[in-house]
Amino acid sequence: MTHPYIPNTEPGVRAEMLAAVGARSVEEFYADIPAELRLNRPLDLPAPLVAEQDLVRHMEGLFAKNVAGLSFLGHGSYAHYVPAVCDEVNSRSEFLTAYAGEPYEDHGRFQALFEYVSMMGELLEMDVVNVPTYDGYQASGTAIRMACRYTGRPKVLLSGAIAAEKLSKLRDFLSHDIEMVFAPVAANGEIGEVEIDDTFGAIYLETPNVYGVVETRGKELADLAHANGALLVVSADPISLGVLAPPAAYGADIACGDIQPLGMHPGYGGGHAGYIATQDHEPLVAEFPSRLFGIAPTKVPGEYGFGDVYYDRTSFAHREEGKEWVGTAAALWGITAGVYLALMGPEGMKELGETVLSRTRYAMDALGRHVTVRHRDAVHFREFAIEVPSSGALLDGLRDKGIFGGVALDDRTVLVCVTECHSTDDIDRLAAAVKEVLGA
Amino acid sequence: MTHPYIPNTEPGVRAEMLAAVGARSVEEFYADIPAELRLNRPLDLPAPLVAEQDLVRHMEGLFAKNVAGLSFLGHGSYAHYVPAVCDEVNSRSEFLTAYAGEPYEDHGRFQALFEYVSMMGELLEMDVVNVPTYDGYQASGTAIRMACRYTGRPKVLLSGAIAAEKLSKLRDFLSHDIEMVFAPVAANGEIGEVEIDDTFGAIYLETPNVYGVVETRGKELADLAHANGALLVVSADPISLGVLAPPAAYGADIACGDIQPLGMHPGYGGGHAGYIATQDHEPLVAEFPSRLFGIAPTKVPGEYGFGDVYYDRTSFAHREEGKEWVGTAAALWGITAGVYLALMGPEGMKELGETVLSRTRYAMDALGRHVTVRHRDAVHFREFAIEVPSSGALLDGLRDKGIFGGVALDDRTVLVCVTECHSTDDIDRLAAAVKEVLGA
Amino acid sequence: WDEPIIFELSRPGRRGIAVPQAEGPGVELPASVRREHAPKLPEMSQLHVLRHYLRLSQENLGFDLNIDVGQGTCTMKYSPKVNDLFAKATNPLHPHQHEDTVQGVLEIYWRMERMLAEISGMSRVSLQPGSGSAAIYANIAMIRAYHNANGGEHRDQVITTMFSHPSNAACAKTAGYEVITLMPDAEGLPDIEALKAAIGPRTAALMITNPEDTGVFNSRIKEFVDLVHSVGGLACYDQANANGILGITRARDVGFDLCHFNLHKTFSTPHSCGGPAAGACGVAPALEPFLPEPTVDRVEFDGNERFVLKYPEKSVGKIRPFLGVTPNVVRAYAWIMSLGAEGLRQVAETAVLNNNYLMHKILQIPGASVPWNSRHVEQARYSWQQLSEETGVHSEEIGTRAADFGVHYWTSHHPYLVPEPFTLEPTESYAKEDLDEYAAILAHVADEARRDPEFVKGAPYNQTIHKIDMTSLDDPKQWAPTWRAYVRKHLSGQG
Amino acid sequence: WDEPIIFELSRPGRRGIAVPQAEGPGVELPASVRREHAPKLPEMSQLHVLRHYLRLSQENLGFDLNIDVGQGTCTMKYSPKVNDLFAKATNPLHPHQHEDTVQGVLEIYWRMERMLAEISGMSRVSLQPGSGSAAIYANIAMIRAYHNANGGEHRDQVITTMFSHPSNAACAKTAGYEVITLMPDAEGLPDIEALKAAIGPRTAALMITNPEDTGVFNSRIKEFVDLVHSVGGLACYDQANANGILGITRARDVGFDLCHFNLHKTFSTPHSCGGPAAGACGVAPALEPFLPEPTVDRVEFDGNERFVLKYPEKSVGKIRPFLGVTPNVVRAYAWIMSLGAEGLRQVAETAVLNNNYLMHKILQIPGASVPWNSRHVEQARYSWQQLSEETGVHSEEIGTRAADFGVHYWTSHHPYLVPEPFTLEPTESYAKEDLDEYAAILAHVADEARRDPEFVKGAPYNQTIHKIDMTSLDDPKQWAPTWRAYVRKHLSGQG
Repeated sequence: MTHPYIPNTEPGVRAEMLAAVGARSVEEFYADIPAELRLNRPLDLPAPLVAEQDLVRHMEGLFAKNVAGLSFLGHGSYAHYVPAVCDEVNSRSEFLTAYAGEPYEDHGRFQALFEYVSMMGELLEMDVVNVPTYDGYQASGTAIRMACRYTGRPKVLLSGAIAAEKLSKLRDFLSHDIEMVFAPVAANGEIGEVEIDDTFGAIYLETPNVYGVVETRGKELADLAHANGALLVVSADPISLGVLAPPAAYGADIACGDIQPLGMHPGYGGGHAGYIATQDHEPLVAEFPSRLFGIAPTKVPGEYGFGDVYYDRTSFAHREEGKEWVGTAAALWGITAGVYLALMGPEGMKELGETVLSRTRYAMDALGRHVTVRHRDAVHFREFAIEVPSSGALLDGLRDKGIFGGVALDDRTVLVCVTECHSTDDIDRLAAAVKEVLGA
Repeated sequence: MTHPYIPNTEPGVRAEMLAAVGARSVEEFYADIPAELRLNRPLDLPAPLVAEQDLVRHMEGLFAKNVAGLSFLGHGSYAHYVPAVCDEVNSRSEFLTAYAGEPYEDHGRFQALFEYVSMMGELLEMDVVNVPTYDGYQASGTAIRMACRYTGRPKVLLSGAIAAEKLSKLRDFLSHDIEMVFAPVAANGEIGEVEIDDTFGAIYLETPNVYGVVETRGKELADLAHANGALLVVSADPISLGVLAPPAAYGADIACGDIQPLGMHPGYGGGHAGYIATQDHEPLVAEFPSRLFGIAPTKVPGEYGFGDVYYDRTSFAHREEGKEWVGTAAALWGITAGVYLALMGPEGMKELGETVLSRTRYAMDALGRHVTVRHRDAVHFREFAIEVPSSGALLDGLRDKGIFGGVALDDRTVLVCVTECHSTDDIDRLAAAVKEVLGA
Repeated sequence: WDEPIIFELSRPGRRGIAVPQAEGPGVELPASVRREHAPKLPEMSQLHVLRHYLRLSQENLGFDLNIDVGQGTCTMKYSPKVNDLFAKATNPLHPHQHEDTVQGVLEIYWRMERMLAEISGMSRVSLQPGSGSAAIYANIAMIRAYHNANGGEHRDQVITTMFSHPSNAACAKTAGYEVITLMPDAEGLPDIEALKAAIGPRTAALMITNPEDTGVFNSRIKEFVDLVHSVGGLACYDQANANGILGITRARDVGFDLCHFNLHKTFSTPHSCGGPAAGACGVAPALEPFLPEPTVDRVEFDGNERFVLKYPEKSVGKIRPFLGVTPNVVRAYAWIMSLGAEGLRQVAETAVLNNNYLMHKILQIPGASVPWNSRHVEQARYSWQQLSEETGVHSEEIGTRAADFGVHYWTSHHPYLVPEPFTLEPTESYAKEDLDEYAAILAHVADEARRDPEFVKGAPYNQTIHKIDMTSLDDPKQWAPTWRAYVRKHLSGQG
Repeated sequence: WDEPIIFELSRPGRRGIAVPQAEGPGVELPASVRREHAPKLPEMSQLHVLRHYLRLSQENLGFDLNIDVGQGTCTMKYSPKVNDLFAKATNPLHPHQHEDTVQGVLEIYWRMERMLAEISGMSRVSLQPGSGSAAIYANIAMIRAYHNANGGEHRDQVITTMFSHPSNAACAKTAGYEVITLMPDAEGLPDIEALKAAIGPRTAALMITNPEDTGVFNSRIKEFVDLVHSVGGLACYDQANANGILGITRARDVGFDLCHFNLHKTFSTPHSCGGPAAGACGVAPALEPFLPEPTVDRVEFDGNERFVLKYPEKSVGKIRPFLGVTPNVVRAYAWIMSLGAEGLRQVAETAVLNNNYLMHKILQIPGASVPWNSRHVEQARYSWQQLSEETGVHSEEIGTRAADFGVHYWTSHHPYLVPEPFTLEPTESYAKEDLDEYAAILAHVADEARRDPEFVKGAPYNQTIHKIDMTSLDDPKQWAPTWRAYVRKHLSGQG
């Protein structure tokens, strides 16, 4: 049978094509591959499931081994509500299966991405936003590199309140040529004492930070950085920016972060995309490795076209002479985040922020009756840490009740995440279960 | 807040529009509705779930009250495998939300439906196929009416092997002016002795019939009908026609049935659409109430356009002077069935038929070890009946094991349905469970 | 795209999908039932099937893509995407599943019935019919059953009006009734004098729409109902045009005995290129025994609620398989739940505001008019009579030319009592900007018609295809309702 | 469609979706973190957001819609729709879920690793990288870690080739390496003499693609690998162009120490307008300790298998969050499972047949040529040099004009070593008819270029927009990378 995915395996057409080319067999086209490099046996792979239905059954069998629960998991991946229209748009064949057409036949992709960066620009109050990079980890790494390149100083002071996994990435990505210095975490959960001098290229801050604490000293740190000729790089969660001040408002030079909360499902870690933003300052713009899309006139007055801004920066144009590298990153999630922001509008983002703030506080109060909530007086957005006798025992006990209670930061600390998807009933259920597990 | 579905509730735009029209309030537009007809209170409806996420949660709560199982249910709705491409195409906004545009801006809909009827024509070996009517029930009722109108004889002989629910529809739809006479069911499960005279307008046969039995005497009945100046109307399941002869091959004048098996999910009864087909015989074509789409030239040579064939037949054109009525029926399922047939092709339909025949026989053998299988020597396609001490007790017992074992035709008869979606393992599981329940 | 007919894309040996192997024993079919010739279906790879249909989809103008106010009487409104997810959740449910395993979907049916009962004022509602027309037929079946059960077998006439949907007349005829159609009076409303003349002992029912497809609310509707009641007939309300009066006035409060809604119009389920749709029949208590079977009832059971299927004793029987078009019932339920009482009233008021605003703009176009100059609720039937007389361009041609600008309209059902008609229904889904754009396009085309009538008559210009020669479609020798017929009649000589 | 920028569709007060209410206590934010000015996001109803993006989608030419052989080096192939359903099934899974609750997805990772190990001959495979370029970076990170662990800290040079993807050079540079690029020799293959000159004690690794983006298989590849090994360097295989050699030859069998695949190329996951994609890094045993963390391992446990996360001790750390782009790993797994060993070989052979057939057709077009006249495997880089010299029309302009016929190509990465280049890669997904049509379109445009070069230079003619003036995009005073920048620089004077 001709495989449904490979039309030209049908013997008739195969013979016709070989004849047209004047070849006797496909083997002729492989003549450049020396015999000693050939695999002279079939690959040892499982028997194929050619019938779509058999494949579906196999995959459903695998998926049946996953288990769902009432989840309070966050720590880098967030189950915010995804509007149906977001999935509708990113499932469209036209977007899902396109790649790198020119600005004519792919006008829609260019416009949708231009609109995404433009909406992010409004949210961030910054004029330059990249076509998404892979994820927030990469965005932070690149933003720090940009700051170091811009200042010519390979040294950065980082907040100590960063997720361990992200730190693992940053160390790999930066440490071979950038010195990383860490600030302590203060008792209130915010960044602690910070000292820099004129060898530092950047201060790097996250807000909300790994403990869900909203950093309040952004302005002070911006001033400190600028006083020393360094830049302030802030990783801010865009979902919080309907209520929280954007980094630009307190003087950050580069904003970065992950847009997964803006309309992407967790997807076991598949929903990430990174943003990087600056003001429209040419020397800083020159340090972006990602593509930037800009609006441009066409030969018909009033018509909008789009194209690459300052393409010369990129490795596509100049290989190792470009800034870092650019490849296939996460454009579809950029388009999706644009849909999300357009649906929400300013009011939606504000209300969402208020709801998350409120439910987070509700959860801190509810759990605070049974366990110690850390940094209780700080402003928390979405996450907070609780102290327990044993993280593993608590989480195992909750899982037995169908609750994924949080992420263990260490043996005695659990990070709990609350979004607009958690009703107060859900939170009460968690609190009751925590009480029960700890009381037993 | 402005409701996301109603943009012009925003007060500013509302005022602007009222001003443009010169009205003081919307109330003015309702001046024709007398006060005594007014509902002077808000409707008493549940509090709305305006936030999409709240609605999703509410609906998920309701759906969680449904229960799934290994299902051998058929009897008018069939869980054949639905290729992913079928759902992809019928989920496209362009098709899902279109209605009744003209053949220019809706060229795609016209062509897709023309292709559907054309593929059905090949499957049925008939030249005229309708744009789908509601369902197989309606198709049968209308096909019988067409035959009676064509012959001028309001009397039909029907096979006795028809599903009770379908019969309920046919009685309502026909009996006020068409005499319905029933043929007995023979011991082998096929239609029994048939006698008609020249007062009959039609013989109506189903294959496979309600017992899953394939009728083998089609040619004989066609000859009998024609000898008496009547038509043979055959309701045939199109999914069987890769292996079974189409009604036209044995002389049927009108074929009809339900296309739900061709790519539509059961959807709790939501996947139905009816087909009616004849040869290209003008007086019979004149009796179709449904729309017929035909191919037509445009002013550019070689270009295909589409339009309504013989529109004058319809109630759209002539109200009660048209044939029965035509309304919004099930066009999207016609398009979907077209996708299905194009994916399957002749070989796919043949293999599918062979697989269903084979697995049905396997199931009859497997269950036949524990219960009596009725009409065991007849050719069965997809369904067969078993005799049990108590239908209800068996089905309840199976349901406790997570198996939906079949449909009770009466207190001692259960109809079991097997499609290509049931592996032999599934069938073995059913047989073992039947043995266990009956043995207990 | 210049997309060929699918058969032209076929090449023997290709496959779009593979099928599981037989696994069980081989079955030898007797010759009498064995298919002899393989059906000449297309043979294509999966990508090529998909690409073909995606291209066809792009050659289609769905509601989601355009300003679809020209599909008057059809209540084209936004069908929320989230509701499609709920519809899909019904996919695996089999209609013969035991009640215990489908309590969720039965609860939706029950709740939906209660909500529509409140909206209509009726006591019970059947959600079984597959469309508005099927609901009309179901209502007529109930009317017949009611009269038969109450000694009214002799009642053999159904009265309807010219601006009610043709299915009111056609379904009544199919059910065996003589149909009497009331023509509009000088005001454009059904002639009440004609009704007085028509009613009598043979009257089974009045089937009437209000507002009719003209969009004018008949303020004497209660008189119509009372007159029919006075001779023992039933009054049946076609509520296809209910979108402008939700929460404002109710069928039962006017005295109607039966009514129907189109869930795909007023309650937002998608039109799906012409179905699947869904209809709902509401009835007053006297008609309850005749409802289609089964109904979904709620019972208390050990203090718990449970939803069960019941078979009314005098039921007219089945109208369609199983309970109804469940995916659409689910969508419509979700839609009402997302709006509530206040939301539905906003729907009605905004639809009416949008219509009156659009009417104001359309009537500023020279050559356009609206007959009888009445007040309009949610839609309006207009006329290009003046423009047509001036230019010779017909309404249909203007609509086709409008398609070049990404919108269109339809002329409504024959016969054209309103000369050179077009019917616009701008539902609550549209923004003011949409209405402004739509009116501007029609104004532009009307202007073109004045400046260059032949140009407009030659339209379309930027559609997939050009003007179609429809003559062959009514000629039995030439018509080709399938590709095989086309090949036989038009291509075989060439081959 | 003439679709405005989304901000132009905004009207204050409108909303696309509603958000749940706070429910909990109100939270007063300190002034230092409170947002002062609401972001100027668009305000639109849900239908209008949807319509906008649907129209934009129709203004985009996805693989599913066109004959996408012009996107050479990118291996545009059919991404089966059924696999999208599997991808969606991962939506609700949270990456921090306990292992016990995600055994299904972990099993897919493990099985997928085993299959890619068999396909490449490597011992282990990491599926963490988010793309091919990220996989290249991950490989370089492992190379660095390997050398550091083995006393090779002084190795600071990476050698690559001109026709390898730019990311090989760029990632090596980012990782701190000096980059040496081998230029093609007279045959168009990387110059082995240049390699001999380049290698030495400073050599960390060779990063090489084969076949390179020209589609020519380097038959001396083993010599390259051996040479690098001879100086203690590692050999790293960029297998972005693996589609034509699946099951024919394997990375490890040639001696490579590392390799990577692009799941969105060879293994069919959709390209998504430029990601999310997915990359896979395969390594020989010596590199295993350095794999990105965590790996997915299989353990036997009470006779049952169980899949667990392990953290290699010398791991380079994280390359991207969590385990990888799971939806795409799942899609690629399903794709391989639908084909098996025989199917993968058919993929390779058919891709190569398609390419050679298309090359045969393209080379019949006067003015088109393929440099070095070598044998080609799965793709070919062509040149319009002759046509361009005759007509003055550049390759890019021919590609843009081809877009008017619903197809296009790209010219590949700078710099254009092959003059007036275009790169065609007709994967196994295409039918002969597609290739015939594609070649016919290019032949037509080439003919147009001869007859009327200015016409071709003026293209496009039937796209959404007309020829763009790109000059402003490189001018800091004029460029507008966001709407707010555009408004500030270009519109504020007008307002």
